[in-house]
Amino acid sequence: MLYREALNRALDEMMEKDETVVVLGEDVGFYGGNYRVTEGLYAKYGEKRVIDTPIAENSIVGNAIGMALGGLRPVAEIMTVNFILIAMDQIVNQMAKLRYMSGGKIELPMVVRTPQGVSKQLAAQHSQSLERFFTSVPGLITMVASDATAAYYGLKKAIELDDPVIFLEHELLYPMKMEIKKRENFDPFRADIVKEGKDITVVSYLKMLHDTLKAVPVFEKELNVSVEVINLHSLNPLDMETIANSVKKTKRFVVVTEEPKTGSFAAEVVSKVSEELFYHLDAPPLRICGEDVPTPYNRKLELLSIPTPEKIAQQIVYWGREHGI
Amino acid sequence: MLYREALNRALDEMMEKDETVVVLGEDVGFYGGNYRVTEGLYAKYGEKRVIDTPIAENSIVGNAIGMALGGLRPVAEIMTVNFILIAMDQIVNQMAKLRYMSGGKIELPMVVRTPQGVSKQLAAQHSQSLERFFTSVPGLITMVASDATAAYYGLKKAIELDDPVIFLEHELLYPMKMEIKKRENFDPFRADIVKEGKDITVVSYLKMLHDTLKAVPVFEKELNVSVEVINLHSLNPLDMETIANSVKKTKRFVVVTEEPKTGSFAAEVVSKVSEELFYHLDAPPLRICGEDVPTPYNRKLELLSIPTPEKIAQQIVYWGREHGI
Amino acid sequence: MGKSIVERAYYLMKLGRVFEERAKEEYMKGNISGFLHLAIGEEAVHVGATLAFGKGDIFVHYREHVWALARGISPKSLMAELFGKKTGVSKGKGGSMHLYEPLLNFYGGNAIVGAQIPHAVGAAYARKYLGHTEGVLVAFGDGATNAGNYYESLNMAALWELPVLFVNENNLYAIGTRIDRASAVKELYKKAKEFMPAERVDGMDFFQVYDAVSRAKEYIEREGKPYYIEFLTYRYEPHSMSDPGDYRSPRELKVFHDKDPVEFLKREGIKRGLFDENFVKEIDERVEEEIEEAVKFALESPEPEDSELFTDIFCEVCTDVVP
Amino acid sequence: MGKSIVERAYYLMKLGRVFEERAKEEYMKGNISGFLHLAIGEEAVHVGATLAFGKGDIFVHYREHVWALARGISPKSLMAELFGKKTGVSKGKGGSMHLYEPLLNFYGGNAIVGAQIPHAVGAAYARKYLGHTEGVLVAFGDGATNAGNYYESLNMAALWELPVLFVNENNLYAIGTRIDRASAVKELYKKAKEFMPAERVDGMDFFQVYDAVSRAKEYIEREGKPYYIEFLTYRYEPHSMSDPGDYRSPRELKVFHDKDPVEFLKREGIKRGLFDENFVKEIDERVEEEIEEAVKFALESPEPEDSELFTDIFCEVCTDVVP
Ligand SMILES: Cc1ncc(C[n+]2csc(CCOP(=O)(O)OP(=O)(O)O)c2C)c(N)n1
Ligand SMILES: Cc1ncc(C[n+]2csc(CCOP(=O)(O)OP(=O)(O)O)c2C)c(N)n1
Ligand SMILES: [Mg+2]
Ligand SMILES: [Mg+2]
Repeated sequence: MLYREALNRALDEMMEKDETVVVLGEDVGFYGGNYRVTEGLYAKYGEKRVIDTPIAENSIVGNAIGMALGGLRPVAEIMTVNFILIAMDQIVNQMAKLRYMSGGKIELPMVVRTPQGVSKQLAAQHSQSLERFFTSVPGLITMVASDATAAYYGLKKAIELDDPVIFLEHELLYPMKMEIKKRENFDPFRADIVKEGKDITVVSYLKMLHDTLKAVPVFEKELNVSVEVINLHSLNPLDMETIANSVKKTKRFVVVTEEPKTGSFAAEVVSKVSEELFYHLDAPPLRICGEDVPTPYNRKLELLSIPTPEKIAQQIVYWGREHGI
Repeated sequence: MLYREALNRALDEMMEKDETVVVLGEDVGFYGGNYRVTEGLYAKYGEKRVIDTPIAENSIVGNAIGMALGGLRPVAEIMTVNFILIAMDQIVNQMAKLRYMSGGKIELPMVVRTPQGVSKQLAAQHSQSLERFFTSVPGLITMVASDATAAYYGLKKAIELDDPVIFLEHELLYPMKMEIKKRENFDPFRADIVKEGKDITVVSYLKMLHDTLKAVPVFEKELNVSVEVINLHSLNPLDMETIANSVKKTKRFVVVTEEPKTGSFAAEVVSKVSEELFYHLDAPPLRICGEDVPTPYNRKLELLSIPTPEKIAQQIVYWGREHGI
Repeated sequence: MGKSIVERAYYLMKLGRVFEERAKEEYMKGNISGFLHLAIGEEAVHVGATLAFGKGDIFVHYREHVWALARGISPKSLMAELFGKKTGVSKGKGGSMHLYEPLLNFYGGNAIVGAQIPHAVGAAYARKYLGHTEGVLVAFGDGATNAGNYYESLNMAALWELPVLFVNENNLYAIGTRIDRASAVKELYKKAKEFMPAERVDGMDFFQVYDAVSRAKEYIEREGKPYYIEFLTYRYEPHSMSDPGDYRSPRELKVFHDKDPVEFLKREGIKRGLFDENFVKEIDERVEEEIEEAVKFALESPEPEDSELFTDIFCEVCTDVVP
Repeated sequence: MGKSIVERAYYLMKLGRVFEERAKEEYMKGNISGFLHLAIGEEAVHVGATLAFGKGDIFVHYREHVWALARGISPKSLMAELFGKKTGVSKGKGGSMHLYEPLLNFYGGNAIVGAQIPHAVGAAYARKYLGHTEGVLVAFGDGATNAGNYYESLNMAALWELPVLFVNENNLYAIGTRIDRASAVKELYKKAKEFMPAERVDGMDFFQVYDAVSRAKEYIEREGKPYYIEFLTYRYEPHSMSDPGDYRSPRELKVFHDKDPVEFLKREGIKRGLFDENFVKEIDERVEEEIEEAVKFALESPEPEDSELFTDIFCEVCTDVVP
């Protein structure tokens, strides 16, 4: 099965089970979704539950808020994260704050799904990772789906929650073949240790998790170390317990994300680790992130702008050597 | 003179000198500006140069981009930072990226000015600090004006630059009495050491700088230390040199900002310090920030949600004791 | 229109008027803070529309006290909210601009111009989908009609055939900017009329407001389609307590003061024999008492506990996991 | 309309057509990547409007190759841009959706639907303020007419009396969604007509496009006010290279293919005696050669240096201070 099919299955099962679950977004219905995540749902559930919208992202999120107020559990698709910038008022000022401002009277069971990341030569306005814009907003839950298992169970969980969730996918994962592993007790708020190790803790998610895993054997060998890799399903709340336990063991911390480094979500993780685990660290924490540039169209430059398995390995080796690992 | 008058003087002098400088925004003209920053300019320069706009923030920034393309140096006022969330597409996807995407052919000499911060009981949708949304965007310069001197020289510099600048002010500073100190060579990209000291480095800006300075004597006495206080005029680019020199001396680092802690701009500063100055630090870095909550209306809760001079002192003392300072 | 409706309208309009006059005083005394947007002068729209609209969802913006009172939120819990007290309708966390009462289908205030409009469209979608028959009312100012979210919502409500009543409160100003300096089209209802039936109505006259909204409600619920009314109205007070309000001429103020909606309803009610001087006196006294009690209640109510800072961010499940 | 204009139009439309067909081939070969939005079928609008509009600023969206060629960007630097080469019009950093040439007053592509519209309004403001007499043209799709920034701009252009020509390229689809499933008002020009004169014109017929834009240009520059034209047109290709395009019926495709704007202009040009078969043959050959050369140029051009990753972010002053 493909990653995108895992998402599709999650939507399908939730819609099957609960008729208050509806999907809305640009081209999600008749067309089947720009990345085909909603394929088949329109035929199965009809246009009242799989709603094609005009190009109006702020209103799409605003509509979803209204739908949630009116008794539904909407799942809004923003075609790509790049367009969510138009919807920031509804996300930050409305969706995240209504429960609080109402003293708890308002509940918003809703999900905004969107894919992000650098795909292939889509240029600066279509190649962004924006998790930092959501993880820094009190009142929002930000989940990520790094593989088919997290996609399937995570999205179902997001729809079941009574709080607003930003659910981030990655454009390059959609066509990847993966299996949904059976995990009925999947808890998105617990990070997974996908590989155990004792010398370095590496945290990642989405496409960078895959690239990190490709890099692992290379730098494990070069540095003669064993690395522990942690896969996040939720960025906020963040499972610091799992991270802390690992760092206490390994004494060294690396976080790999695709976003530009300055002001990144990675900065938050590094800050938490530095504040809370200072005395456990044997080396400075390391962020491996995208460069602080708009994403260029040219393929060579594009690849220079983000981490790749080779660069991840290189940077960890360089850092390891510098700090006597 | 008042802080807001320093901003007004900067605008006035730039408009006087260069007729391509224009001001636009909601109520900036005939009404004189919601916080009276543009007072008097409409009468002096007329409605073609002090342009009242409809309530349409995304388009206001979009217009300013077009004006810059068309040969002007626009200064757009967004009434408060809370409304800038509506303009995020024009800021992040357009203003920050056009130069790059055009291979350098497009130049955008423009400024977006806006006040931010928690004022007094304006509630969650009107009490935000959003520097993290700008400082994390490659292609944007983010300046802050923490006093009348930085307001006056900084705004003039921002208008003179050929790059797009986000210029952040603070709502509570507007009515404060301050002097413009004579500093013809004011360089916003160099931080100021406003107080020298040898035991702790504290970085801050905007209103929190003032609150930090109020807290300094208290915790200096309690901990029996001398503290070095650094005032930032630019958040991105960030003057790491001044910070690093100070931390190398003091070995201890604190940053004080009003934004919610998780995902804050403060996280970026702490990350940089942890990465680059790891071996110099004698204690974990400390972020003193707002709580991770939407800002409540009730005054008591509101004050609990952000740092105050008392809390700054308390937290530093607590941290200092914990880490044997 | 029944006699009892007009009586109720007079009571509510008077209640709104006195509530806000008192809120203003309490603001000066420092018992209320933040932004306080008074709707004095606009009561006929807020009360008339609410009464005519029945029970369907209502979405409004920050100038919302009279809407809230008309919908049934008590003066006590409203005043307590303005005082930031625990007993306030939003537990003191929202303040004047953020009043909500889902039990009364009141989805109240929004401090971002126009942001409530897509909420109303979404709610109408949900209600229709779930088989409810009531429409949804959304109110917004003249200033909001220049904003993108407004326009997007007109289109969506029309496209999806949703029973939304768009209530445009045209009080001629958006803070200090008059409509002719913000909107290229001065007759605002014309900016909606390609999407739905749209008309302009005198918003100072309760009877006209009530009639127009009754007809519109009937239309949206029968046709399952949106409708648009632009009400010409006026706010006597400045935009908020921090606005000097000096951009309007004494002459303009006088023209609208002569049409004072509360005085107008009183005069007309008596003239048409719908109620008499005694009734008015009784109501006026009752209202004074109620407001007095509301202030007393607000004053005596406790502040929220410190721990409230961290509640109401997430539901229980998520509160457990968020540190 | 002069003979030379029609000759030039035929050349440019053919150039655009062949350029894009070739770009499609090069995409399949892997020489071009990312999003490639072809305007095949829409050439009469892009070329007709550009030629009629003269020298004023042009703002368009991501479906922009033919606009760029018509405005004078060379096929070489355009093809090189699609190949991501250093010699490309944006140094290989922008790609198909981001072509700019300020020297030609071409402020080209935008990959965010509608985002270029406020830019055009701002540019018109600046030009008028600085005393220029030329208007500004902004083009956008049918899909963009449902977005807030579009509406805000109509209002601002009308309010501030700016010489902006709004060119709505209604090709009936926004990716896979047909206009009647996205816009409650199907005759799109009606959504603009409260703000400015607005009309609908056949966008497959070069002569009509040229006439309409000539008149509109004359109007906006004389009156200093905006004007709106909705062109009915059609894209023969799917939305972009990744779109299967299977949502349109063969019958619909046939109707529009029968109106092919390049073929139409060829036929009509000959029929009206504006040029002859020989001219057509000559042009067709010249175009083939030019495109061949453009591809060769693009292929042989160097990639940008690695260091280009970090240039063009800030001007010199700021580059110095940014680490
Ligand atoms: C998006 C946004 N921009 C700006 C503001 C600041 N602001 C608050 S009220 C207001 C004027 C609104 O006028 P109108 O819609 O006519 O409503 P009225 O206040 O007259 O009831 C403005 C500009 C805001 N709250 N939200
Ligand atoms: C704000 C935004 N939302 C969504 C998209 C994705 N998208 C790209 S093109 C397009 C359709 C635009 O249709 P239209 O305006 O009719 O232009 P056309 O492609 O037909 O020329 C969409 C939805 C986008 N680029 N920007
Ligand atoms: Mg108004
Ligand atoms: Mg289209």
